[in-house]
Amino acid sequence: MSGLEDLYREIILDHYRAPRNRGELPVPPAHKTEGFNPLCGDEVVLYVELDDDGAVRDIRTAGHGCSISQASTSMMSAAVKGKSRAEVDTTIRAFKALMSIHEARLVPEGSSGDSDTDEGSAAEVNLGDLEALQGVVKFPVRIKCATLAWNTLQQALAP
Amino acid sequence: MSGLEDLYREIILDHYRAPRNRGELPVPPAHKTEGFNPLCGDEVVLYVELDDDGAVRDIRTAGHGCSISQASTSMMSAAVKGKSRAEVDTTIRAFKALMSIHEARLVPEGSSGDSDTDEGSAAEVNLGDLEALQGVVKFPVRIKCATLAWNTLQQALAP
Amino acid sequence: MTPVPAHADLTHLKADFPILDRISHSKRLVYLDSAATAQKPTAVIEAMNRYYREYNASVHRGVYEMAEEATAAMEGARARIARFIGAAEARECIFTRNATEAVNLVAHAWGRSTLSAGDAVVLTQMEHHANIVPWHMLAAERGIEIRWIPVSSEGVLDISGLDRLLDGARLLGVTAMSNVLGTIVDVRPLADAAHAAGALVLVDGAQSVPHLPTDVQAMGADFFVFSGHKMLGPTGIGVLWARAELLEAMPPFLGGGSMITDVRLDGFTPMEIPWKFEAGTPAIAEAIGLGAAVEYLEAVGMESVRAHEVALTRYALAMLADRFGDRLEIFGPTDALARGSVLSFQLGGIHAHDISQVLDQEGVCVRAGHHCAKPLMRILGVPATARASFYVYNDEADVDALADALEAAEKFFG
Amino acid sequence: MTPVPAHADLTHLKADFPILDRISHSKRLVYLDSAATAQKPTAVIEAMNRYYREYNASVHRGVYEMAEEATAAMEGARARIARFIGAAEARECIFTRNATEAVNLVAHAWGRSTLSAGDAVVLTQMEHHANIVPWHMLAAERGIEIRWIPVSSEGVLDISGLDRLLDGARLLGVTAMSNVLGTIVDVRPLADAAHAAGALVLVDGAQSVPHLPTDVQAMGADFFVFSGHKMLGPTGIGVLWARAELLEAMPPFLGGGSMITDVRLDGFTPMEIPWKFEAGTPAIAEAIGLGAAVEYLEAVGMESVRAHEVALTRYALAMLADRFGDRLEIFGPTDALARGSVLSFQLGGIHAHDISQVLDQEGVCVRAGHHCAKPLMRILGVPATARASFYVYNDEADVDALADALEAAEKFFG
Ligand SMILES: Cc1ncc(COP(=O)(O)O)c(C=O)c1O
Ligand SMILES: Cc1ncc(COP(=O)(O)O)c(C=O)c1O
Repeated sequence: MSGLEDLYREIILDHYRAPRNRGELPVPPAHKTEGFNPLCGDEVVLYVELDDDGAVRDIRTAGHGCSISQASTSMMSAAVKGKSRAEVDTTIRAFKALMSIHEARLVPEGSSGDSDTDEGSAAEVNLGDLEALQGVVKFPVRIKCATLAWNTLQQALAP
Repeated sequence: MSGLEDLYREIILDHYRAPRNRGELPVPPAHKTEGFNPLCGDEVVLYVELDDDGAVRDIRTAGHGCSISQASTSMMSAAVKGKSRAEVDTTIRAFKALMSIHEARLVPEGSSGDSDTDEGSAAEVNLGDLEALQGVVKFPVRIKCATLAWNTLQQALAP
Repeated sequence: MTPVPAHADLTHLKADFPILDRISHSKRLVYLDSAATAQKPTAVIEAMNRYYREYNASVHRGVYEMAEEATAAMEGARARIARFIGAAEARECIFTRNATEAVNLVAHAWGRSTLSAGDAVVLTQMEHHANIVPWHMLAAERGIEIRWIPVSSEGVLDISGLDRLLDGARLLGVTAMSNVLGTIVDVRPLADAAHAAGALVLVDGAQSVPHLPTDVQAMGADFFVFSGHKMLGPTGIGVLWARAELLEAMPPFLGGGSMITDVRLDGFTPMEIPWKFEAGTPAIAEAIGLGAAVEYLEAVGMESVRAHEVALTRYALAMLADRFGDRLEIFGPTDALARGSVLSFQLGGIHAHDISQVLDQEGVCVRAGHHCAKPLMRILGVPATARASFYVYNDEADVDALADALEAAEKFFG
Repeated sequence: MTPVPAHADLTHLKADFPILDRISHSKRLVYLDSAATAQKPTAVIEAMNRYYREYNASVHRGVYEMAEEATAAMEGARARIARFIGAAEARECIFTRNATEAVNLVAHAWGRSTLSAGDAVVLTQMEHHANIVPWHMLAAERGIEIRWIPVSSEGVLDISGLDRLLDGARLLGVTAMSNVLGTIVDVRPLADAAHAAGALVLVDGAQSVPHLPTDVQAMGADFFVFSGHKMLGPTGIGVLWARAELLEAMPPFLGGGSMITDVRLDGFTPMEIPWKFEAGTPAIAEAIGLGAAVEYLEAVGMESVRAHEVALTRYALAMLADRFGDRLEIFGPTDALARGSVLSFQLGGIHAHDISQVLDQEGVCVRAGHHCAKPLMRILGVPATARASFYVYNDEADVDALADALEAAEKFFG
C-alpha cells in the first residue's frame, strides 16, 4: 500500500495552497458550469470563455472541496488555458485514461470499463504536471475528487 | 438425540396401521369439522356427535396424513369417545401440555408460551396410551402433526 | 443443450466440505437436500472469515485502507458473479437477500410502475411460490391478470396454447429448472415468443444457476434471479440481473442510504445502478462469500458439475427402479439429460414425513413436503413428496445409502 | 436516563476482536468508525462458522436433525434478541437485511395500507436517510405530507412546535440517537405526545441499540428498527420490532416461500407472524450471528458498555479541547451524558476527506462525508465532516492516537 506522498505530491499541495485561475469571468461571453460530487459535497464552478474555433481563450474556477479536487481543478485550468479544442480534447482523454487504470483493476475483465477512455492514444500524450495526479488511482475513493473538474469541463464544452 | 423408537412407539404404529373409529357419521345429528396442516398437507376430518350435556356420544375420523397425525387422530378418538365434556376438556389440556414441553424449550424465557396450556392441572391427568406421543416433542416439526387432530377437536367443540 | 463432458470425477471435492465429517445418529452424514440449500466449501467460509477478521469495514464511502479493501472485494465479487452468468456488465447485477426478494424487487419497481388493471402476467404451473406470490399480491392491488402455462403429465410445460396465453401479456415468468420435477426448461424459444408478443421475460434461475452453465443473454432473459445459498454460497445473498436500460428506467425499490446522490427535505435524487437498488448497508460479507462460491464453481467447471450430476442422476434412476420397482414413483422427466439432479418421489403409501424421519435416522437428509410449489403439487395430485437432490459433493455411495434407508423405511412401515 | 456504573474497565475485551491485530500502514489499527459498522468478536464469527461447518440446513420445514438444529438456533436467536430489546414476545421481531429495509417494510406494509393523500408523517431533521427516503417515496406515490421537527444550534431537537406538527399526523419517525451529532433523544415524551395526537411512533434504533440499554416498550415505540452489523453482529441482518397487533393487522411486504400457509392459482393465504414478513430462505447464519452478538453484549452488560463510552467520550472531549482549542469544532451536545460516543468534527479549514486520508496513514480509521444525513448537514452548514466513533474495544490510547494523527494532518496541510 502506498504512502501519503504518492497521493499528495508536492506539486499537488502547491496547487491546493495556491490555486491558479481562481475567480470569475463575465457571463457572457464566458459560460458558467457547475459540477457536484454528491458523495463528498465537493463543488466546482467553471467560467470558460471560448474562441470562435473552440479554443479555450480564458478560464476561471470557483467552488470548494478537498485538496485533491481543488488541486485537480487548478491544474486542469492551467493545462487547458489558451489551448486549441483538439489539444484540450486530447488532454481530457489522456487524463481520464490516467485515472481509469485503477478502475480497470477494480472491475475485472468481462465487464466494460469507462467507454470515455482511449488508452492507446492517451499513452502518447505528455501530461506534464498532471502526471502528479497519477498517485490518486491507488486511492479509489479519491478518483472522483480528481475527475470532478474534468467532467465539469467536458460538460462546459459539450455542444 | 433420540432414536426412532422414541417417536414411533409400538402403540403409535398400531394405531397408524389399524386406526380406531375410522369412518363417517350422519350429519346431523353429528357435526363435521375439517382440520388442515398447511405445512405438510395433512388433513383430518372429524364427525362428532354430542349429547345434550356436551358429552361425546360418538366420533368418527377421516382424512390423510403421516403416521403421527393418523395415530394421534385415532388415539384421540378412542380417548374422548363416550366421555363427558369436562373429561374431554381435561384430556385436551393435558395433551397440549404434553406437547408444549418442547416448545417451551425452543422459545426461551421472556417470550410467552402457548396460552392454551395449563401445566399445573395437566400433570395430574393420566393420559394412558396417549403418553406414547410424548416422544414427539423431541421432534419439533412433528408436533404439529400430533396436535392437528386435537386442534380440530377443539374447533368441533367450540360453541 | 450444453454438451456434457464424458467423465467428471469430483470425488476429491468432498474434502472441501467440512460438514461432511459430521456424524448424524452415529451414521456419516448423507446430505441430499441441496435443492433447499447447499453445503459450503471451506473456501467460502474462509473468504467471509477473512473479511471479518482482516478488513471488516463499511463499503463505498470510507476513505481509509480497510474500507477500500472491503469495497474492492464486494465490487470484485459483483463483477465475478456477472461474468459467471454471462452478464454484459457488472452494474447489471443487483444484490438482494435471496431469489425471492429479487422477484419482489421486479414486481415492485418494474411491476408497480408499468402494469395496470387488465395487464396480464403469464406464469407456469411449476413455478416456486417465490415467482407466484409477488404476482398474486400485485394482482390483488392492481387488478392484473395471471395466466398459467400448464404442466403435462410427464412434468414438462405444455406450450401448445402459448401464443394465446401471451397475447397482450406484459411479462412471462418462468423457472429455468423445477425444484420439484427437476425439469429443465428450454427458455430461449419461450423468450422469443414472449418478446414477439411484446412481453418481457423473468427467469427464475434459483435451481439452474447452481447446476448448469448460465448465459442470461443467450437465453433471452430480461430479468434473472437466483440465490447464493443454493450454489455453495452463504445465506442472506441473492442476485437480480436485468439489462442496464431496464434497470435505469425503473424507479428505486427500497429507499435509504447508499442509493441516493442527494436527499433534501423535499425529495431525493437516486444513485446510478446498481446502487440505486441497494439501500442501506449491504450484505458485504455475503457478497464476498458468493464471489468465493462462484470462484469455486468456476474452478470445478460448470460443465463438470453438470456431467457429474447427469451421471449420478442416471445411476440413481436405474438403481432405484431396480431395487424398488413400481413401489417407488419418481416425478418428472425420466431422461437424466432433460432434468436436474432433483428426485421427488413417493414410496408405497408411506407419507413423505415418515420417510424423511426414518431416513434421518440413517444419516440421510431429504426434504418432505410441498417444496413451496403448492399449485404444482395439486396438479400432481399429492399433498407432499419426499425429495432427494444431489450436488458436487454427492457420489454413488450417497445414492446407495438413500436406497438402503428407503428399504429400512419400507420395513418399518411395511 | 439509565444510571451509569462508576467504573467499567473493558480493556480485556480487545483480545476478543481478531481484527485489532491488523497492522495498517505499519501502524496498529485504531478503528474509530463503529458508527458505520462495528468490528466482530471471535464468538460471533465462530457462531456462524459452526452453523456452516456443523449444521447448515434450511429452516422451518426440514424433518431431519440438522434442519431442526438450524431452526432451533435461528428461533433461539430471535427470542434472545427480543428479550434484549424488551419485546413482549419473540414473534414481534422480524428479521430484515438491515435497519433500512425495516423502515421500508413499515412504509410499504403499514404505510401503503394506511396512509393516503393529505396524511402527515412527522420526521426530525436529524434523521438518517434510511428514515427519510422511504417516506419521500411514499409522499411522491401517495401525496402524504412530511413535516419536520427542527434541530437547534446545540444539535438537539427543538420540540417547541411539536403539538402543531403532530396535529393530524399518522406517524412520528424519530431516531433514538443521531449518527452525526451523537445526540440521545428522550423518546418517551415524544411518543406520548404522538400517541395523544393519534399517531404511531417509529423509532430508529440503529445507533442506540449497540450503545445503550434498550426497552422498546418503556420508550413507547410502536415500530423499532436496528441493524446487526453496528452491534458486533454480521452484515446482512437487521430487525423490525413492532407490537404483535400491529404486525398482525398489516398486509405482508414481500411474497414467496415460508410466508404463506397456502398458495393457489387464484391467490394465497399468509402465514402467522413473524414469518408472514420473512419471504424466502432467510439470512440464517446472520440471524444466528446476531444472536451471538447479543449474547456477547449481554455478557459485557449494556450498562457497562454505556459507562465505558461515557468515560471515553468525556476523556476525548476534554483532551481534544486541550490540544486543539478553537481549531477543532465538535458538533452536537458537549455533555457526554447527553450523547453517544460519536464525535463529528471539523479541523481548521482541512477538508474531511483530507483529514481521513492522513489519519488512515497513521492507522486511524474515521469516516468523512455527509454520514447519510444530508438534510442535517445543510442545517449545520457543512458539506462534510470527519467523524470518530467509539465502541467497547476502544480505549484512551485510541483517542490519543486520533489526536496525534490530527496533529499530523494539521502539519501536512498547515
Ligand atoms: C441512525 C441510523 N439509522 C439508520 C441507519 C441505516 O443502517 P443500515 O445501513 O444498516 O440499514 C444508520 C447507519 O447507517 C444510522 O446510523
Ligand atoms: C425454483 C426456485 N425458485 C425460487 C426459490 C426461492 O429461493 P430463496 O428461498 O433462496 O429466495 C427456490 C428455492 O427455495 C427455488 O427452488
